[in-house]
Amino acid sequence: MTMIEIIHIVLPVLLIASAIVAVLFKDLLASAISLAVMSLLLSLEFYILEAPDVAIAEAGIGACITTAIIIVAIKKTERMEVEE
Amino acid sequence: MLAFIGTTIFCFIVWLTLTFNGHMWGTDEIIAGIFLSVVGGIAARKVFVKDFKMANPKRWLFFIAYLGPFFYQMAKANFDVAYRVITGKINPGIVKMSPGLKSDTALTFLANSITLTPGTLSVDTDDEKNLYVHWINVDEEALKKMPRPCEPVCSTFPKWARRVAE
Amino acid sequence: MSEKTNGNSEGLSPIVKVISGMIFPFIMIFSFYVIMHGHLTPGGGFQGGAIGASAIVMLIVAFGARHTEKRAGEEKLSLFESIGGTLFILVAILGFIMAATFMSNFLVGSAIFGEIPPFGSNPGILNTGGILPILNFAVGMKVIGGLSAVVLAMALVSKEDD
Amino acid sequence: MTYVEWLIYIFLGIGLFFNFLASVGLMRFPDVYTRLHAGTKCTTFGSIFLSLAVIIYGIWKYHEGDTPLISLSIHTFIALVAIMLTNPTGAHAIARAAHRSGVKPAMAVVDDLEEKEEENDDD
Amino acid sequence: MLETTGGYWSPIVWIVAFIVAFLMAYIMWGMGEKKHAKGEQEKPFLSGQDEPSKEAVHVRAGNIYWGFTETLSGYYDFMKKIHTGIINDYVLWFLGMAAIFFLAIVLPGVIM
Amino acid sequence: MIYNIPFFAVIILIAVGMYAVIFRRNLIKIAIGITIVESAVNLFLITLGYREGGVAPIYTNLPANVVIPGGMVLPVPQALTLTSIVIGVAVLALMLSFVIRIYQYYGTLDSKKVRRLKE
Amino acid sequence: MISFDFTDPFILTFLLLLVCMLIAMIRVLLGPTTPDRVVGLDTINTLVIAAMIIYGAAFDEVIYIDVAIVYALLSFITTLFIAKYLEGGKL
Amino acid sequence: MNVDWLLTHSPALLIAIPLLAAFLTPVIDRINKKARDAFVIIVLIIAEIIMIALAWDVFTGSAHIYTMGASNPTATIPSQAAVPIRIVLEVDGMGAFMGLISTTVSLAAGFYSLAFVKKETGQGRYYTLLLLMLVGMLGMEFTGDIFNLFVFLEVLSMASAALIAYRFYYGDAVEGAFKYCVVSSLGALMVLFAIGLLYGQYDLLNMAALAKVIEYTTLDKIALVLLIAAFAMKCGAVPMHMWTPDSYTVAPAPITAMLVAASQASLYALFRICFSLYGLTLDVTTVGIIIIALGLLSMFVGVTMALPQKDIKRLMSYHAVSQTGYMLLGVGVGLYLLGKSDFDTYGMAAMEGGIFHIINHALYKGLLFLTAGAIFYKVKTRNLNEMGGLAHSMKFTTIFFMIGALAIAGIPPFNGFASKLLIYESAYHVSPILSIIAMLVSIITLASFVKVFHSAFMGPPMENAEAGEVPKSMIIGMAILTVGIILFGLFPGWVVSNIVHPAAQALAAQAGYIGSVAGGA
Repeated sequence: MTMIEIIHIVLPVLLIASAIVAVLFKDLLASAISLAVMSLLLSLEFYILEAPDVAIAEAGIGACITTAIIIVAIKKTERMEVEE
Repeated sequence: MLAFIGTTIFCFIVWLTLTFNGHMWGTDEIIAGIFLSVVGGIAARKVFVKDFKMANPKRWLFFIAYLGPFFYQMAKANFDVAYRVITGKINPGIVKMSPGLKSDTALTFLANSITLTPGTLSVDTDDEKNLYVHWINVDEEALKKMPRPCEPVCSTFPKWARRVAE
Repeated sequence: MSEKTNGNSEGLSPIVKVISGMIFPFIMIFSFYVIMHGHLTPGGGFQGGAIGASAIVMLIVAFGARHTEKRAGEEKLSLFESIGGTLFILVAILGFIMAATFMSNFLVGSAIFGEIPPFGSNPGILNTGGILPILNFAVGMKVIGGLSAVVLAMALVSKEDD
Repeated sequence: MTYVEWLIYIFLGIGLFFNFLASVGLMRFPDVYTRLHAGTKCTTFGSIFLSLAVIIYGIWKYHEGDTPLISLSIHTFIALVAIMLTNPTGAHAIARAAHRSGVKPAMAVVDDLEEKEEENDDD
Repeated sequence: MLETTGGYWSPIVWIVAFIVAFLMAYIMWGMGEKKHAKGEQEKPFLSGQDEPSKEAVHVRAGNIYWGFTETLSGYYDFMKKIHTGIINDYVLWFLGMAAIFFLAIVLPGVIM
Repeated sequence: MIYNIPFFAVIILIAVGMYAVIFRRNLIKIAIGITIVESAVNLFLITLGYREGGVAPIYTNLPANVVIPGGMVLPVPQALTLTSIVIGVAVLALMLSFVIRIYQYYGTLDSKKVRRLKE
Repeated sequence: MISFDFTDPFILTFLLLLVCMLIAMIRVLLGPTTPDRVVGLDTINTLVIAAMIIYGAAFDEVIYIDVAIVYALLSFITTLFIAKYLEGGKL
Repeated sequence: MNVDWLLTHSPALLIAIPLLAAFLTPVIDRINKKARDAFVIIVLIIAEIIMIALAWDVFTGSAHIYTMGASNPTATIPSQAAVPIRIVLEVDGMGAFMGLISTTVSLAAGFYSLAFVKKETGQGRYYTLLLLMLVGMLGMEFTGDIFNLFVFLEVLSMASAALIAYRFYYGDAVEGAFKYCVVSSLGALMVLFAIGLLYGQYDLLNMAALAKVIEYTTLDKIALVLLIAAFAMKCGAVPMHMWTPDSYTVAPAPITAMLVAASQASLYALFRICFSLYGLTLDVTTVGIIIIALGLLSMFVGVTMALPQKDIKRLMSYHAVSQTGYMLLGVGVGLYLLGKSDFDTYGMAAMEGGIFHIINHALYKGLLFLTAGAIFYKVKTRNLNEMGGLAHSMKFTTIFFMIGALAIAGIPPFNGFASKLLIYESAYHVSPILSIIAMLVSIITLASFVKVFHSAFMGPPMENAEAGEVPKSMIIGMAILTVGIILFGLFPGWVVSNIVHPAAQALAAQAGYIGSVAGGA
């Protein structure tokens, strides 16, 4: 098993972990941060899968616009997920 | 207008840096660069240029000269943090300082330098251009005086900041 | 953890404002670089447009939405977007007026973007690609306008109860 | 040219060490502000060294005749400048926001900012 | 003229038939009593009560087919339970149907 | 085998996103779930195009006389993914602006309470 | 003979940076307050930028560095948005 | 610039002109509002004219192929292009048929909108999105490329969602739009996933090229499941129909009429996937039974849920679900029999019935939604309990409503009867129960429209209603659809043999589809 293969294993694991965390958080802001981490790692995954085009797009969208609009939406509504 | 020209020139320099690939630039790159720099200049002139102090080349020379002590301080800072990470010895606090700078640019310069150097992190500013600094290892001496001394936190940075950006 | 109300001024601290102003033209030029070199390096109209829109989004957060709106209102950005879209379709339609089909690359061999590059590894010649750079440019305009207008519009919606 | 390689290895090692230190510091420190110390300074410093390694590598390759690789150095340098501009600013923004949202520095011996904020509240 | 599997359908013929029927009805109507005595039929006699106003007599939409829905109340209660109006349920239905299609289409091939 | 790991990641990510859409009642969480599903589909498309040892499909990048073991990575799925990312961000923006409006009228983000339209 | 293979140290660095990311991610998960998580996000950002630069160098791909520049410029904006949210006040 | 040239380029023009107009509308909107209205109407009329010319050419001649960016617009794939990833537009009988529906409904909705949204703000955006909806529908119907199908599906969904929420000051409008948006984006993601599965196996995206090599492996079956589920949901088949009444109810009336056509574009995609992409390779019996079952469920549940509704548009929305069931039933019977010897005798008739019902439904359901909008325009409520006596003041609307209601109930001289007759007769051969349920549904449909007619138009006049008829442009919009209904009702034989039969033929003959795109299968 070469080092590249280890990378190909570790990165998806991190990706899944951040996605699960993003879903499970009750605090939507923390959820948005987790989503930003996920998109960051996804971009890195695209990057090592030889798709720099898509990595740039995911960087521009995931790192900035997605998080920005989610946070704007949270700011205009409410931060905590309330379930009775 | 002057702001526009300054921004355009900055944009053009960035463009040339980005497109350099070991050969001389082709005419097409230059033409596209000029065109897009003009567009960038129009878009950014109001936010990029606040005053024309930075047009003075002397300031740029000072800036380059500043990099030396800055890197020295930065290396020191990192070994300091390394020491604290490993030993866990901290004595933090937020202190107020009055570096006596006048412009926002100089303050920014100082604040970013402070953040990157020994044991300090700029937290806030106020209208009188005072800096609030989070200090990871507060000096007992400094606590006694009320207008806190600048020296232990930011050594000679305010001087440099004044030279470079004010 | 209580939200304090003393941060009611628009935008962020002066330090952030200065740095934002400093890197704004930088991001813009980088976005133009990504757009114009879309046919040579990774990137293209959409990626560059997203970066450029991010620059405007940065201004929104650093200087405040209302302050940004005075400079570049939502109307202006939407107009920008429309012009980009129109340019795209016009170039595509010119395809079957100048040449055979819709979206055909009628600029190949001409003076504008018409150079035919050598095969193999080359550093990238900007003056190639036919209508692709123009289409990239149009898409870039559209995306810059569209995405920043979206964020600006969302930022300007006021929460009714405050 | 082996000493160039050794230089690159050393730079990579230093960069890695500091980046690793940043992660450890993130775990060990007690509150946001001290974590920011680790998370900002060390990663910036580490990234500088990693980038320097790549820049040296690019220049070396350029010197050896692989001409386009000079832009590897240039682009890395641009990325480095971007990191150096944005990282401390981001740290400052977070620190300020944290303080304003009510996170108190742990084990603080002095907090001038809080006094100022209390004054503001009295107004 | 529309040919179907079992025959044909021609709206023209149907319309002609309709017009003929209408004409016949019109003729019959014309053959009836031409005039009626005014004043005799204006007030219906409702056991001495006043005639209710038209607004009161008009059956509102909610009341039409009350009997029908009442008869099928079991079915309608079930339907109301299904139509929750919650977005999560909509997606759940979608996935559930996808699962059923999966069972119907993919599984036989896998088992064989 | 190693290069099939992204496919498993795709399946798990879709499951996670679907979980968020089905069982989370907060509307913003639903939007986040859809974003996760979309990311998973993007990853799926990119993984389809990946060839072991390939290089990025960029014209100027192709060496003239060097044989690359994997050849170029397939460019078409990357183009598809780009389109899908564009669409994804548009959908997310649209959805979140609806969420803001819904909050203004209903005062809640709970999907169980946002059901004026039912039956 | 074959000179020392340069690919390997770069890839090794990349791998170790991933480990650092893993540690930083634990802070994102645990972080008692939101600023803590943001610090974690910021650290991961910088690490990812470094990783991208290293990977670009490992495969001699100039074009990959562009992605790193994009991140270096744009990750900052996310931080600013979260900071703005925490500070309160109008957007 | 002669007619041939125009006809050759018309598939691309039909997408390009509304798209260009959509981008130009905000620009013209800043200059002059009246000019914008005129511009939109002219574009819609041009699209309609080109569409009729193209459809005529397709029905009388052969399918049109348009390859974008090629040196020759009609270049077919294997001969001229090495890699079949070009953007190919392919207009066969079915596509032209659906295109006719889309353009006609859009034209009516465009006229209707002139008066309907006059008082709203942001009209420039409204017309932009309306044109984008048209682009999305036409794109879905013309594209020969499975990925572009997804792209246009998303364009259509997003434009529709934004338009449903157009009157955002009603809270429930935004709610409906949100539900629509979530459901349709998930469906579209499943479509994309299926496209990925297909592409991963065959490295192809062109539908004809895919159809040639498809083998119906397990992965293909999974892709089929995802595609059927997603498109069945998008066309509103029970039990995935819940979003339909929610979003149809709250959308502005012309948009609801457009949404009907949009659902049918999804229905078209479903049929296209089943017939042209998978064709005879797929297990026609199983899939046919699934589609027939969906159709029956949709018919029955839709109509029974419609009966007790008090909201006029919600009632009509449930009818839309129920009518979609007829189309699914008709085409499902055709699919069930595809490849069997019975197909020629009555499978084809069933498909003709189902396809004929698509256009009929678009016309009369569009008309009914427009009349509901007219009522809302005057009365400002959708609640049937608060209406009454509108026939006194709204003569035209009443007549239009009566025609629409009689047509949807399948009362003889109108077009609904003709298509239902075809479905009844051919479904009877498969199982008599199908026909019986279909007739029962038809009766309940009539009953529920009697209810609407009684409570909205009959009875004493309302006190709080504004007196008088709706503005002229709204009447024009409704009249366009009414004329269509009456013509289709009077000449069903001509319509079936000249329009519907080529469409059904194009759908059923997979080899012809492959041949037209790939140049000889």
